[in-house]
Amino acid sequence: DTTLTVYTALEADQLKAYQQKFEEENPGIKIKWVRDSTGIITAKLLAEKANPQADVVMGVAASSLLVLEKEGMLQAYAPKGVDKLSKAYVDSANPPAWVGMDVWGATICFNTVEAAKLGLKKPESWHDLTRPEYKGKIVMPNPASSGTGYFDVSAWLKVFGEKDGWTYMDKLHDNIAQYTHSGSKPCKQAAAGEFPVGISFEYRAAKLKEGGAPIDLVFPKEGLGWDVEATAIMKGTRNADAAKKLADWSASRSANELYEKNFAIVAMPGVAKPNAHIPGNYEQLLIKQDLKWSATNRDKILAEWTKRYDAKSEPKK
Amino acid sequence: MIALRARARARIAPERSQYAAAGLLWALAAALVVFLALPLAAILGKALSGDDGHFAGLAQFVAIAGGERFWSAVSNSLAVSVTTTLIVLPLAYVFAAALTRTRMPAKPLFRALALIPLLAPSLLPGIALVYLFGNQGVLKGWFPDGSIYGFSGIVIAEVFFTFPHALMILVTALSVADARLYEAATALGAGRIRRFLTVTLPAARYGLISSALVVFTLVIVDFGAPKVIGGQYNVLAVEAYKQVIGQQNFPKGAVIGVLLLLPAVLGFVIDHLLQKRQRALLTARAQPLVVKPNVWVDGLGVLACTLIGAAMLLILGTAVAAAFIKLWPYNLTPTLAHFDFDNMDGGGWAAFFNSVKLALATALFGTLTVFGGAYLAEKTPVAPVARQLVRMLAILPMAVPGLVLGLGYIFFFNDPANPLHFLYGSMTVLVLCSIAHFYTTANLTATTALKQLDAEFEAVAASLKVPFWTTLWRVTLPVCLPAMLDIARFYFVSAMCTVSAVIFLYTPDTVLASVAVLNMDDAGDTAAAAAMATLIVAVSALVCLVFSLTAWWLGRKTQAWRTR
Amino acid sequence: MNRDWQQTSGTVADALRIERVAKRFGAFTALDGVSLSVKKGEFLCLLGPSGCGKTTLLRIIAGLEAASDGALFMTAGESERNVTRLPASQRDYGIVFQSYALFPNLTVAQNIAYGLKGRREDKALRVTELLALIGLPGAGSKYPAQLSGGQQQRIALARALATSPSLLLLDEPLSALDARVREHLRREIKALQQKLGVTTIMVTHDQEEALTMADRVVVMNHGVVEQIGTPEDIYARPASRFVAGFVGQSNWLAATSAGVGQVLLGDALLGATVTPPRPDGHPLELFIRPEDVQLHANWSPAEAQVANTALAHVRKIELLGGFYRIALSVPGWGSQPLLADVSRGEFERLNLSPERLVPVSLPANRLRAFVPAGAASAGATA
Amino acid sequence: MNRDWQQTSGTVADALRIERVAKRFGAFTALDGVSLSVKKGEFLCLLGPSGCGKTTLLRIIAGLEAASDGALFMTAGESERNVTRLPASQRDYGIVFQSYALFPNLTVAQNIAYGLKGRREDKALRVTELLALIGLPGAGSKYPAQLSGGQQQRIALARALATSPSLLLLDEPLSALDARVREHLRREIKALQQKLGVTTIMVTHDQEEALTMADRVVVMNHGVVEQIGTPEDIYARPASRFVAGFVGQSNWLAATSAGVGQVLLGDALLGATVTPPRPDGHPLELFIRPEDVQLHANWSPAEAQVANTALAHVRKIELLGGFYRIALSVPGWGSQPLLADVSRGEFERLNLSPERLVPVSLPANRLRAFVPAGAASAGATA
Ligand SMILES: Nc1ncnc2c1ncn2[C@@H]1O[C@H](COP(=O)(O)OP(=O)(O)OP(=O)(O)O)[C@@H](O)[C@H]1O
Ligand SMILES: Nc1ncnc2c1ncn2[C@@H]1O[C@H](COP(=O)(O)OP(=O)(O)OP(=O)(O)O)[C@@H](O)[C@H]1O
Ligand SMILES: [Mg+2]
Ligand SMILES: [Mg+2]
Repeated sequence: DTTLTVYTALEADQLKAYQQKFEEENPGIKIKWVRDSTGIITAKLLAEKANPQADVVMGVAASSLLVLEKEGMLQAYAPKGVDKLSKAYVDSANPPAWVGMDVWGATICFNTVEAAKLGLKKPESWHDLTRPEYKGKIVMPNPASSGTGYFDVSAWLKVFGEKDGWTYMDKLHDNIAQYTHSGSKPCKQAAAGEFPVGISFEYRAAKLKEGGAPIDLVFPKEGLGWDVEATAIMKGTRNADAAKKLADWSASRSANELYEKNFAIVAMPGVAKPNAHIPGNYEQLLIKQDLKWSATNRDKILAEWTKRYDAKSEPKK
Repeated sequence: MIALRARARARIAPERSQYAAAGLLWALAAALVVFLALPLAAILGKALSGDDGHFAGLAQFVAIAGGERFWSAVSNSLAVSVTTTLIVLPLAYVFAAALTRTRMPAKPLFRALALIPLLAPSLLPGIALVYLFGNQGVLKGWFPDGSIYGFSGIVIAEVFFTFPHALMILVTALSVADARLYEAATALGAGRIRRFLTVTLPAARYGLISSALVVFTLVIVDFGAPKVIGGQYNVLAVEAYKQVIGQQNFPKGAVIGVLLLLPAVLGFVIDHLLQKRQRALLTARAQPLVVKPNVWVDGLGVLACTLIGAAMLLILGTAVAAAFIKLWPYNLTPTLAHFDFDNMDGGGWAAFFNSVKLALATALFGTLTVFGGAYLAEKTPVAPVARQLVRMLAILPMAVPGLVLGLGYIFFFNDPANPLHFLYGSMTVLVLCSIAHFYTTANLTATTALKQLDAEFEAVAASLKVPFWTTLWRVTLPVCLPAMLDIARFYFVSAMCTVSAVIFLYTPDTVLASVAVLNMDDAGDTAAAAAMATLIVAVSALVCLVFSLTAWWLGRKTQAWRTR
Repeated sequence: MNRDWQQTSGTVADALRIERVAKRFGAFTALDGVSLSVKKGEFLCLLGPSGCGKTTLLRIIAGLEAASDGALFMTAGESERNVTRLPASQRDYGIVFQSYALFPNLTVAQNIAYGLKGRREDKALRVTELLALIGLPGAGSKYPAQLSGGQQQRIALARALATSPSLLLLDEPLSALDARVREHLRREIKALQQKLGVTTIMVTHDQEEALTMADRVVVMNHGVVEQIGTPEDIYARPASRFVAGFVGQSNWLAATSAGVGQVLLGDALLGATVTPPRPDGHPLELFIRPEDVQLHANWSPAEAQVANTALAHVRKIELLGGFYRIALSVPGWGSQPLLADVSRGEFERLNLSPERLVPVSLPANRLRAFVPAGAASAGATA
Repeated sequence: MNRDWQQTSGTVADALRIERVAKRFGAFTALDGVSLSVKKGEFLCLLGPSGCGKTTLLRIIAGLEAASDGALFMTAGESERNVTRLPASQRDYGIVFQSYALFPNLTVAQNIAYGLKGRREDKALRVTELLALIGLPGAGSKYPAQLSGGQQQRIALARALATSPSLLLLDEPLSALDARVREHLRREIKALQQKLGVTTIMVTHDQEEALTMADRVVVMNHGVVEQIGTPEDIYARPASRFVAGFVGQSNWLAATSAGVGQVLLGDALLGATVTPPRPDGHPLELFIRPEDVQLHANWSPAEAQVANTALAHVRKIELLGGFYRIALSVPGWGSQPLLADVSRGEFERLNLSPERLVPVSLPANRLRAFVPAGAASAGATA
């Protein structure tokens, strides 16, 4: 038996199904997950550069994988059937360093019950969130640790422009109650009514609404930040064959059918089905985003963000 | 040459049985060096190296000290620690005074209530506070608008977490009282207040200082509570965690670790010096104080203890309740859904069983190591250098916060050049780390028990030509059995609750319940986190019960000689 | 003789009077109706075995413990007042404990000044005075832990004396000290007490201490007073079998009653100074101190005539520092073991050796007979 | 006399020989070249003040501490062997500590059998035998905590004797017990030792204990042996000023040298039995025991002729249990304070009273002169 050490930022409730299906289709290969938030997984991979522990990275933001690629840590490989996937969601190099699985994008979770109590109006745009009535009512993920947080920030910088982006965030920051470690916590907190507004992503939002949480999903009209969850093989893996098998599988149809259960957009066109809580035109709501730009500027942006907002000592009232 | 020969002559040929003892002592000394001293050296080394891993002197310190962010964390940490200390001390003093200086009823019950926090990880009060005072909290009105997140929340959680630690020290301090001093003061015409100021307070002085130091240190290095309830209120311990785990910036984490080591070491040194002086103050001729009943004093004692005990119960009860409520506050139907850990981030049920495994292994091997070490260090004349080394290293963990130890462990064991690198990521290293982390307290218990044995037992055995292990087996172990059970229980509960050291060391295979609490809370699964914390408390409480019963049963079987 | 107990004349007023004081701890009776009075300026010792209630009595006097029954009266100025219910802080006494009980966190000077009231300078003056009195001038700024046991006890004494109390209570003040220091401090305390003339009650279980220090000794046993008297009385004329046995060394010989002033020991009729009124043949125990047993160098006709004389076997000779203890047995007196203490000078004169026969006499004026413990009320059982 | 130290004749072999044993703890010298030998069957006491190194010497003998220098020889059978570096378990001795050190969780029988090897029945037999020997038959199934201190100490003794060691070591075995028990056990241990004939070394700081129990006493001070001798020697013929002062009561009178066998005390020339060879006028200290000071009832012409006699003022009379201690001062001898102990019988005969003048003599054969501590090497300074 081969055991593959796979680093992932996928949510725990997805992992089981993927693992089961893969191991069923590839007997003799076992997966050992190492799961954490996108930022942490990225940092961990970078830290282990000298002595990599992972064989494969799966379900990690493409913007993060691009950072690894720049460090020369990824083993380029074209999985079987990679040509069937949308070009937009696969590394442009040949063979590609990473191959996309699905897309996840920004969503605001808005607790209607609490909003009614507080007399809050449902926001429709990112700019709505800077209104004074939201002061202390918003939670969003910390971009340093959360992939969701990072694509929010990079999207704002892209959509509003560098200067206005930071100005926007300055204003938003005044309304933020907490920056959370993970991307799904803001939505969970919104669902629990702890804070009425949570900036999160669509998969978690839809799940919670399905579970009966009194939230509405808001897709701000300026456009949604997004990222691709992708798979890559680590350079120097001792289980290259098994790793390739996993890369093949992650690009396969059966895998995409599993992704579809959780995401509105998957790498293989035509697999996705409509979701009751996510509008059909979701893909059009996404902004035009250059993942390479996100990756190259990641350090710089995070440093700036941390300097501006993370040092804040008093929680917002 | 002459000096050498003189020293050679000054030796008595060791007995054969003593070679084994010397070997074991050296093995233990080596283990303590490897699992305690070297990791600490590693963290120092890391703090002095640059991002590229080369020696950089104090560059990292300078870099960190330059940031506004760092200084706000420092002042926040100090504010939280000082405030908590100022709140805990009077509360614990009143409680301890009620337990030791009144004749109030139900003392064992109150005592048990007060010790509840020891059974829970420091994350539990944080979670409970969210449910009590958060925006959807039952008592939201007390802290309007989410103000529980941050300073107030951390302080309340830390008060809960540190209360029993302060209490135990103060109870010890207050239970040694010289009745004659009170009588002398009375005979000289001193009233209640003068007696308190001139007799009670001076006698409890060192206890107060000592507990203040302990509370301060515990708070400043704890990151469980601030992580859960701290919101954006950044403190040093969380900062170290973020640097290492969040950004994998080891040198920066190491620097903060080293800085956190300072208050702990300082407190430890002060405490050590004070205890030496205190020993000089306590005469062996003290007459035990017999407290007389007094309706008013006893009534006040009951009132104070009831209030404090109720607060403890409220916090614990909230966490337990949260674990069983479907969707607070919208759907209050009871459910077991939050115990479905396998479908949540954090590690699932495996985490829970890992914790139990860790706790059992720590209790078993920890007790054996600690007791064996204490025995060899106290009762055998061999290997004086090793003995001294063991004694010195044994008090070291007291001054090393778990966070720092954990950091040291990653730096040391994650280094591929280290021949012990294979231990990294294993359960073994978690067990070793837990044993080392709580070594001092356990060792103190063992040493105290051993010191109560007549120092001449070994001499008598030698004169009767009985090897030392026979005496160990027939006399020392049976007599020290209650102390060993105490150590095992302490190790079990501590390993069950610990977060600070192991957070840096666990892997997906070895994820632990306490870490799962943290991760689940991080992911927003607060109810599941409460459920896991509840499980930890339940298991700890159960094990305490089992240990008490075992002690009682063994006591009846093997301690008959204690009764006259 | 300047023996102080000769001061105890009828004209001196009682400083303290204790009337039928009893103390019960639950079902246990620690004191069973104790009455005694202490004269002004007198040094009184409470002597008795461990657990006999000495400390309890002292604590009742101090007001640290409440009497279950009985009353206490103290004389203040001219008038006597009942202090039975007065709290400790309103009685007028100083107390010194075995454990010193100095406040460890206060300096010697602060300790001594603890009970003083008034202006700072007055206190300082008094402290200096007291330190001089106890022979420790200049120790004021030290802490108790820096002093030896004997010095600490002297500080405790100074503290108790600071307020010039009319009564000084001492609870085994010397028993924690080692022999040499104890002996030394014994003299010092006694001298100080005489100098200040303060009425003093001291608890001790050390008979030598009681005999050398006290004007009068109260021997207690099981919560009851067995005898009150001068050291001389207690030693030479014990009132009960218990006192005789508790104080000093003693020989006990089983004998039987044989009329007033006479007892039958073995086959011989002996004269004795005290004989309880019992019918002839009633079992008695003869009491004599080893140093009162007289040995003679030769069996001269003159000695043969001396009453209470017989020939004894020498069984054993032991050197006990200043004197020899000779173990004897007298066939004519039933061969019961008999100890005699002889000084070293006399020992040489007697020229004793083991198993020799030596004439021994029991001076009738030293010989006292007691009724054996068990047979006190029962008839003759022998 | 059946004095046991008379057994120490030349024919008895040495059981233990100690040669120039020294012990240093860092810079501190606890033992400074101690040599002595112990005869087979002898009872030897190490006597000295606290901290003089008694325990250290005993522990070196036991092999519990290593000598820094010197050698130890033990006789096993016929041959003597050097045991200096032998571990404790290979030497042949039993040891009893002040703290008893009984194993609290083992029964009395298990404690005694602890060092025994062999079949269970043999052990049981031996235990029964030993329990009978120490007078505690039937106590075998009790735990130590259920016994009194004295009983526990006897069990410790039985345990030490169980393996029939050739040497018995006792470190202040009685000092934790109270006076009565101590005295009783003293006799018992001595009797047992004589019965078994086991060579015994006992450490004590109690001179009475040493004098009554030992065949020979080793007086130590500051890690050095001051005198080795029979109790009689030590008490009556102390070899040094330290021994004279440490053992028993003593009078010290400042005098000056005045030729062999003579000293000048005040204005009077007195005969003395020992005088250090010093030039006339050299300061000396005269030593005499209070019980050796003789008082006379009348100043008869016969007494006036007796050497070393003068008239003394009686300053104070104290009853010390069995005897009176009289404080005197003799104008003719420089009025230095002089204590005399007189028995109660003699006291009556003398008819003493304070401030009376009474003739006193210092028998020359009891009077010893020592060079004062400071003046030992310096010349005459007076
Ligand atoms: N508070 C108490 N409760 C119950 N019994 C007590 C208490 N105090 C003293 N006793 C008992 O009363 C008896 C007399 O005690 P006390 O202390 O007066 O004895 P003592 O003569 O001073 O003895 P010692 O010489 O040992 O000090 C003892 O049997 C003791 O156990
Ligand atoms: N292990 C040690 N280290 C340093 N000094 C020691 C040690 N053991 C003993 N000493 C010192 O050696 C001296 C002699 O000690 P020892 O115990 O032999 O005295 P002792 O005559 O038995 O006195 P005591 O009557 O108090 O028991 C003391 O001054 C003691 O402090
Ligand atoms: Mg008492
Ligand atoms: Mg000693």
